[in-house]
Amino acid sequence: MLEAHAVPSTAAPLVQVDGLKMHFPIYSGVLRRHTGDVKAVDGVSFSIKAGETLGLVGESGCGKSTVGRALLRLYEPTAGRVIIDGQDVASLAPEDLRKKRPMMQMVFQDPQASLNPRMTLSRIISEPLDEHTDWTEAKKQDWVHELMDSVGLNRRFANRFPHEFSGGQRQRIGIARALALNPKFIVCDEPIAALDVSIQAQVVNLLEDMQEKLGLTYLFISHDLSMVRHIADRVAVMYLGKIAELSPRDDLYSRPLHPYAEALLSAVNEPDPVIAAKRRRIILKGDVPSPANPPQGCNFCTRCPKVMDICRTVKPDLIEVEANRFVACHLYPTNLAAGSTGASEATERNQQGVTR
Amino acid sequence: MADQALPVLEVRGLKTVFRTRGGEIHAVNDVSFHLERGELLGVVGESGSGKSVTMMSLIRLLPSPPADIRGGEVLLNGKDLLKMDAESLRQVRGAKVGFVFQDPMTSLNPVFNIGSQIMEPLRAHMGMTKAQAETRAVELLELVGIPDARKRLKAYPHQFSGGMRQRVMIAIALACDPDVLIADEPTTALDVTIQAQILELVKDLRQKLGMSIIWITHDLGVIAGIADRVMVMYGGQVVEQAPVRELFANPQHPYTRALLKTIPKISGARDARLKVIEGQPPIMGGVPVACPFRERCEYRHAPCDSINPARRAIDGQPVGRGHDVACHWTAPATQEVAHA
Amino acid sequence: MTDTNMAASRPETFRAAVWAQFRKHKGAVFGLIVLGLLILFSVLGPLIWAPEKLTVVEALKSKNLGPSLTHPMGTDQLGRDQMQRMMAAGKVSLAVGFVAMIIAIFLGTLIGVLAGYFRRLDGPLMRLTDMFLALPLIPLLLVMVMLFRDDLSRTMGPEMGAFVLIVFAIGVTSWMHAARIVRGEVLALKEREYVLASRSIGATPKRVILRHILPNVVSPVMVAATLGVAEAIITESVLSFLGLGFPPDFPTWGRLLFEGLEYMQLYPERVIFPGLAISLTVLSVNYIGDGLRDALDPRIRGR
Amino acid sequence: MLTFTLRRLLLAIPTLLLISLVIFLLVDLAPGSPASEIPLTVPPEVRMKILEALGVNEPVHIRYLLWLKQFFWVEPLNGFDAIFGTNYAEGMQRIISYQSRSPVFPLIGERLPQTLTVIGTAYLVGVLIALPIGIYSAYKQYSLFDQFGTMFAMIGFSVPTFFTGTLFIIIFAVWLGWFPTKYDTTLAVTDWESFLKQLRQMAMPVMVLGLANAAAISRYMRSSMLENMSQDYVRTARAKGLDERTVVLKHVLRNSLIPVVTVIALGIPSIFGGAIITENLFGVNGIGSALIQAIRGNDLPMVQTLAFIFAILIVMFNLIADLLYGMLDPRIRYD
Amino acid sequence: ERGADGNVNVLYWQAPSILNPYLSSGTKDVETASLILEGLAGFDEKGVVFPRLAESVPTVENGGINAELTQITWKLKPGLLWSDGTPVTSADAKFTYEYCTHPEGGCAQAARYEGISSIETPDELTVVINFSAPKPNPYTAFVGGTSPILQAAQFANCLGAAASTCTEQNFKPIGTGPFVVTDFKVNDVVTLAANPNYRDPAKPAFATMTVKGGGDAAAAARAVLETGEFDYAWNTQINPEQQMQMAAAGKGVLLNGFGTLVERIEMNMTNPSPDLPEGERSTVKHPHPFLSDINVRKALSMAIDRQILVDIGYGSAGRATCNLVPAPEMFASPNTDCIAQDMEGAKALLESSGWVDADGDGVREKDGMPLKIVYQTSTNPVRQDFQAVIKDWWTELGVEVELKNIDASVFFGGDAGSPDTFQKFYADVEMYANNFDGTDPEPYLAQYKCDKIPGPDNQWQGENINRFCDPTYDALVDELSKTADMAKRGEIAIRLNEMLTKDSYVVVPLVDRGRLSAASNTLGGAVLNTWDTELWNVQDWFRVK
Ligand SMILES: Nc1ncnc2c1ncn2[C@@H]1O[C@H](COP(=O)(O)OP(=O)(O)OP(=O)(O)O)[C@@H](O)[C@H]1O
Ligand SMILES: Nc1ncnc2c1ncn2[C@@H]1O[C@H](COP(=O)(O)OP(=O)(O)OP(=O)(O)O)[C@@H](O)[C@H]1O
Ligand SMILES: [Mg+2]
Ligand SMILES: [Mg+2]
Repeated sequence: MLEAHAVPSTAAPLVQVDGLKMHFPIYSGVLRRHTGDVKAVDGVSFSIKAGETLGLVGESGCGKSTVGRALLRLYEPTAGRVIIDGQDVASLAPEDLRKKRPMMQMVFQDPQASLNPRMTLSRIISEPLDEHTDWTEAKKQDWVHELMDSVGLNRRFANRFPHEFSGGQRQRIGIARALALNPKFIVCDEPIAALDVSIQAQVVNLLEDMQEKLGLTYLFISHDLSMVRHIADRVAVMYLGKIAELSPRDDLYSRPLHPYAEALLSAVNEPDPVIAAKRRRIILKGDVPSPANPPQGCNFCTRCPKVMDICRTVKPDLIEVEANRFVACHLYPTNLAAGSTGASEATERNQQGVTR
Repeated sequence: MADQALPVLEVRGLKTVFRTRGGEIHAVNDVSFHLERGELLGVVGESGSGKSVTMMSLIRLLPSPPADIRGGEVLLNGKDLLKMDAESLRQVRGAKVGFVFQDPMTSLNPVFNIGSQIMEPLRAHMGMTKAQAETRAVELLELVGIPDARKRLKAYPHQFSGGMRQRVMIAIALACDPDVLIADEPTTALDVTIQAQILELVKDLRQKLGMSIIWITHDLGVIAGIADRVMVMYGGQVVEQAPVRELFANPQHPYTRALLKTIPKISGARDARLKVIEGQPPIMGGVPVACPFRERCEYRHAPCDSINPARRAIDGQPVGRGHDVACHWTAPATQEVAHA
Repeated sequence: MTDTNMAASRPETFRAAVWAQFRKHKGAVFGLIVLGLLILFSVLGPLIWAPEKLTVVEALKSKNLGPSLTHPMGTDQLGRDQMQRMMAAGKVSLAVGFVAMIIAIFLGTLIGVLAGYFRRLDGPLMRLTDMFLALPLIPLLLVMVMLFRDDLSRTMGPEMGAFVLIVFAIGVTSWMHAARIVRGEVLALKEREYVLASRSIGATPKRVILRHILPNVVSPVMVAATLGVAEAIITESVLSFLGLGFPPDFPTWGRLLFEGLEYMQLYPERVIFPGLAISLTVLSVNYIGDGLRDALDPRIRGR
Repeated sequence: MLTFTLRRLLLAIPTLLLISLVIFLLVDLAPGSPASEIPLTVPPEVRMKILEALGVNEPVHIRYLLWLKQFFWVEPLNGFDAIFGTNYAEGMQRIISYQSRSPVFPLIGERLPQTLTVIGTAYLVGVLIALPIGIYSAYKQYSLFDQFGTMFAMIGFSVPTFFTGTLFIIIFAVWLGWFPTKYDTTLAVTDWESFLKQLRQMAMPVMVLGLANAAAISRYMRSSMLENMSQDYVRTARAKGLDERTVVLKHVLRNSLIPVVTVIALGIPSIFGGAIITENLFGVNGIGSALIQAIRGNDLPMVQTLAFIFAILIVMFNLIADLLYGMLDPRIRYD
Repeated sequence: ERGADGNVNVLYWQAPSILNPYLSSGTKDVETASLILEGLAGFDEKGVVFPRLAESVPTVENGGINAELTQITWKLKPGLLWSDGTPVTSADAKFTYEYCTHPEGGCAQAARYEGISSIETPDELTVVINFSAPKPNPYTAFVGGTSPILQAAQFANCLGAAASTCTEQNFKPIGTGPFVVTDFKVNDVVTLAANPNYRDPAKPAFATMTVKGGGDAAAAARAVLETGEFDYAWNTQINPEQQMQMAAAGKGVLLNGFGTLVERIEMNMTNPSPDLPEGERSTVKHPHPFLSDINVRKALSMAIDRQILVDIGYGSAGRATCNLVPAPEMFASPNTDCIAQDMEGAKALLESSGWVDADGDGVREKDGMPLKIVYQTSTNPVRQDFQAVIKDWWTELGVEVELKNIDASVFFGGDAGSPDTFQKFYADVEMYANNFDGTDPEPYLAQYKCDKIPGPDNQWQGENINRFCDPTYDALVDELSKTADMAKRGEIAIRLNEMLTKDSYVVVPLVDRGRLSAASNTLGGAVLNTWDTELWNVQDWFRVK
């Protein structure tokens, strides 16, 4: 049986990320000297409590997937700590890491690409079992069937190949695979981006059900802001390798603080012609700069509608400007944040009570 | 030019079938619609409902085999595109009908520079010299908001971001001032902020050029923002068609209604749980003899299993002109779908 | 999310499914039949077709005959029955072709996968590949023959020894092409999400390779294999020609073709039969490869 | 691009040194000695003397180092002298062929022209036949033409050149009398008539090799075309209203040629390497036949030098193929 | 008239690689060089010595050779010119001797100058050769294509180790022959033009000559007989069927002539077993387990039908023989008792000497030693056919045969490191052909002396391939070397020949192989000569109109 993890009510966070950096080196020159880096993730810190869902949003290429992958040490992080359930995953020895893997899993963006086209459903789902258990074939099959039941896949499909399923079903396979080892923490890397609207809801509902049933903790990466609003408790907005704003969901959606978050939210299409006609979008000019060569000051200064001189020279830090709301922007003077720690803790607890 | 009162494009009873090893797939079944001059017609429907196939059938872009257009008429300014010979059709493509495809990453030829790809239709249809075409290409790029256009002509697609490539695609489609622009999910692959740029651009262009546009998407949010009229497709058929506000305010078809409910809102109250449409899309293995949506329909009743419903008007106007729906079930008069 | 209109869980096994798809491929079936016939001809043929052993003098009386009922493929300059020689030759040529191909493909895949998957090995292994490409083939073969022929023929008998040596020599000198193709493919596959997914589960490189990489390089490998059979059969004939091949009384199709060349003008059947046999083998292997590639791909099989 | 090239060239040096060592040892280790050319009538003492005079008896490492020096220093210096009329290389021992007792490099130089014209033309012809076949086969996939194309390619793969060559000789030289069977390497093309003569004597070897080359390349072309034919940009091109010819011969072809061109480039060293059997059969006497003659006669310096030059060419053309890929495909950048 | 007949096209499919016969002894090189370089005398098609540069052939009778047989005096024709117009003198001959006997030169024809103690040149036209011991056959130095006279002026700087640096000289020697080189492409083509200073102003009839190389014997024959592209093709050794077919084309004829080349099977008198430690295989330490029994050797010979071999392999270019020395007539034994095959006799012989098939496996054995033979030869279609046929006969006889063929460059390569050379003889029997240079078999027969057995101590360089060793044979050879009387020499040679063949069967001759060359119908004057180079009379060739 799938087991629910006890969700500790007073919590040291399950996942604690500190100053995570992931730089992909660029080599050039005759001698392949290391001449630069793609700063895909450049100093990101956040934490996720057990049973919580943190939404991670941002434009394509801003480093969301990289964060997710570095968290699970699919990439070797350049710097920073990733403490998951008390152990620093970023520095674990290979064998320990392998042992750690069952508790942290991933659901991938493209359900088609993340399933080996030559493996049957049951082999795909039992792959983690092959790796981490020495169960008999029959026991594995039982477990696979149970997993299939719980993600809503008919048991009779066990011997089919991925291409024989619809997108939503494929994503269910992916989720079943992630659940196979009873993980506590799942990184969902745009699990719905490749799906049809009518299917997206199914998958999101499934993820929510599973979370409820098993007490899972999610990092939910997406660029669909309305879906993130639906599923996440807190949301981090990323821009070019850095977190621009990290706020509780409702606060963010009702009153985004960072100019980028604001623009992002304004760009969302509300499926209602009446509202759509009234709304004014903030249209950002230009393209995202290359992460290999980010602007000198604030990463967003090249496109920011509210840009100031200071933005072009000084990188703003991510600071708590309101209770529980962290923003990296010069618009919000640092002193506002001073001494607000106590208050934030209070609201945080309060909020947990509300959402769960 | 034809009579201003006539629609630019009139499609009647279009049928497209794919012959595959596993049998025939009836991807488009008896689809009829029209496009008024200067209008933007939104087409929505889930993946596989036949949106792309319908539009590509119009100018016979589907590879044949396997595709086979079994019947219907496609009147562009009164001339039937389905009966044209290859050469006249070629002269319509790109000149009278511009096409923008879904995936900007793969729709441009990676080995030719942007300039030559924009200039191609200009030279093929308008007989422009190289210099003329170049001038026009620069204009077009500026029109779609690409700064420093002259320099960018020499750039290759891979040097452009997705949003810029999609603008290039739009520039190509607009090159010969077509009467109709068909955009097949042009923003689906793009980021929200870039998507916003493109949508803004299209609104702009419509104002400037007064173009007739068909805009395919499965994002109802996009439709709500830009369309004049909406056509909902399901299982290779048009299931509902109405002016945009009417559709959102008063959806008639159970599929439309369900679709509107599945989408989480960015504002307003947050639902505890998303509505879903259970079940699978239909397998379009033959000429439909029953309602394609019946398996998933919450209002399913006897006739649904034996009769494929015809489109019927619900606001007294002729079918196709006002609000019509293809369903045996009649929605209660009260507005059920609430919006904030 | 139930699914009522889909058929019940498939009863057929993997093998049955592959076979069912394979059967749909007309070319492949044709190839299989032809190859089957060639194998039957070579393996069972001698059991059915055994013209009586003549003395040299008697045999020489019937030398250089054209095809007839008693000698369906004629006789050679020593009066030996061509059909019998073709059968014996077929056994050797087919075995050489397939075994050498398997060795080459094995080496090529191994090196390609290692180079593609492990970054650190890439440079050295690719240089090794370059080196093998650049080595002069004939001296290499001469050296191999010199070093190993005697030991092999002592331990395995002259014929088996020669067989092992030749097959090995051909295999070792023709894996480079496959290695390059496989490496390229692996480099692309490595970035696929399902490989990442497997790594996120904690799978060891060995498992990832066996489970996810190898099955997906099947199709390019199949193409290389097809060409490999043809190449091996022909290389063998060149080796025999250089005196590095089998003992001279050990016919192979390549050798028969080469020997027949002298008589081409007088007795064209002397080259037509072996030539035809080689071409048919290559053609049928090619089609079988096509069919197998389709059949092994579940996406195509499902259609 | 430049740094990429430089980097690869730098990397090539150790590779080539290693290859040179392996080739040298391999050739040296191979059984057989230059004495096999000496008839049995020559008594053993004389044989030993001859071999001694050839320097065969020096220890192998000494010969290797000497050969390296000769290859990389003496011979280039000689080339320099030949061009600028200087005499820096005077008195230095060059790489001497055992068979002809003369420096190896001029011998190779003497053979290059016919190899390049005949094998080069054959390669060109092969490519020129293969491309249209490949293109049309792919355009009409599964058509009769395509099936025949496959058959043609398979037969091209499976029939050795010693067979096609002899067949052609019998048909075109013996029966029809159109072409000479022996290539005249002394023929100088000066006027129309000698040009025709050159064409006639090239016809058969070019056909034999051209067919063999065409078989392989047409397969590559076909599969590359097929792959690109279903790409989205092809649909875009059609939607623009371009005619079918432009769509296929411009858009699809240009993309499909990228991998094929690199395959073709990788095959170019084989032009310099010659074609052993064909050259021998038609008396073209280019590099290929030089190699086989040298192997037969155990002319070690010749074999070693030829094999090494060939290795250099392979490494070079590997690089060229990579660069070409980058030049043809704007998506690839080397920096 | 010189140069009247235009160009003549000659095909040497094994192409010449150098035109100095002192640096290469390959037939192709020696023969092409003979177009340019000449000796004092040559051999005609009957093996008779005739003068070239010399005025006449010196003999004991005419006083040219002294009675002790230690000195021969040659007189040059007066007024001879090199092709560059300078006079030919006796100094050139002396220089040539010095050139070839230089210790560092590695001269390929050193054997031709063996036994010479000094050469004197009393005047410009006289060459006196002194031998250190009586020389019954003094026609070695400067006689025949293998030892022509070089121009001292041209080769002055090419002595010893410098020989290899003289590329220009080696490729374009100045000579007295009918032609001069205009261009030489190594291993490919030699173009020549008539020598303007040739001693006979009317010769050669051809103004130019092309000697082309490349391909194989069949292609060469085809180019002369079927397509008519060439006038003459050297060594067109093709199978009898092809001979007939090509000759039928009617464009030319095959010329053949018999010399001393004999295809033979050599029996290994020592044990080649791979079970012996390296260094002891095929050495005199271990006698052969069954081939040392003469009855076995004899039976093996009796089981062979030599005429059939001729028919399948050589046709008109071969004849069955029982002799190692088949010619010249004077030295040839009349023995023909091996010609008729006698299978039954062979079987009976084995039966009677105890070799019986006791266990019924078809292989005879004695004392547990089965008759299992490894039979090796070089790779060549005719030899492979021979192997197949002989294997059949021997199998019928009750002998198991394993065939092995080895690339010629390895087999004849003499590489001490290779196990596959014919000298190492790591097989029970082997087949190849050999002959001797010129007309005198003495050195040839001397090869079978005990001290010429190859082995690890002489780097396997001996010539006594079958390790035959018989003191009476050695003594007889020594006697031959001292005998000057021609009739007596013939007798001894025949005796020696028989000791090796019909008395002991250590050498089993099979076929006396002729030379086979092809000449076009339009080429006149070509006469095949097996004692000297084939191009010996090229100055007399002409175009048939
Ligand atoms: N292996 C890699 N080597 C070099 N650069 C990389 C690598 N992986 C990612 N990057 C770069 O890092 C940046 C962030 O990539 P990432 O995939 O994390 O973005 P993302 O936010 O997930 O985008 P998307 O929404 O498209 O998935 C991009 O610029 C990308 O090009
Ligand atoms: N080449 C083809 N061969 C066979 N069937 C096809 C082919 N192309 C499309 N179809 C079928 O036609 C139907 C309609 O496809 P179409 O591409 O029009 O859907 P769509 O509404 O555009 O979906 P999406 O939103 O995913 O683009 C689908 O069921 C599809 O399977
Ligand atoms: Mg991502
Ligand atoms: Mg579509």
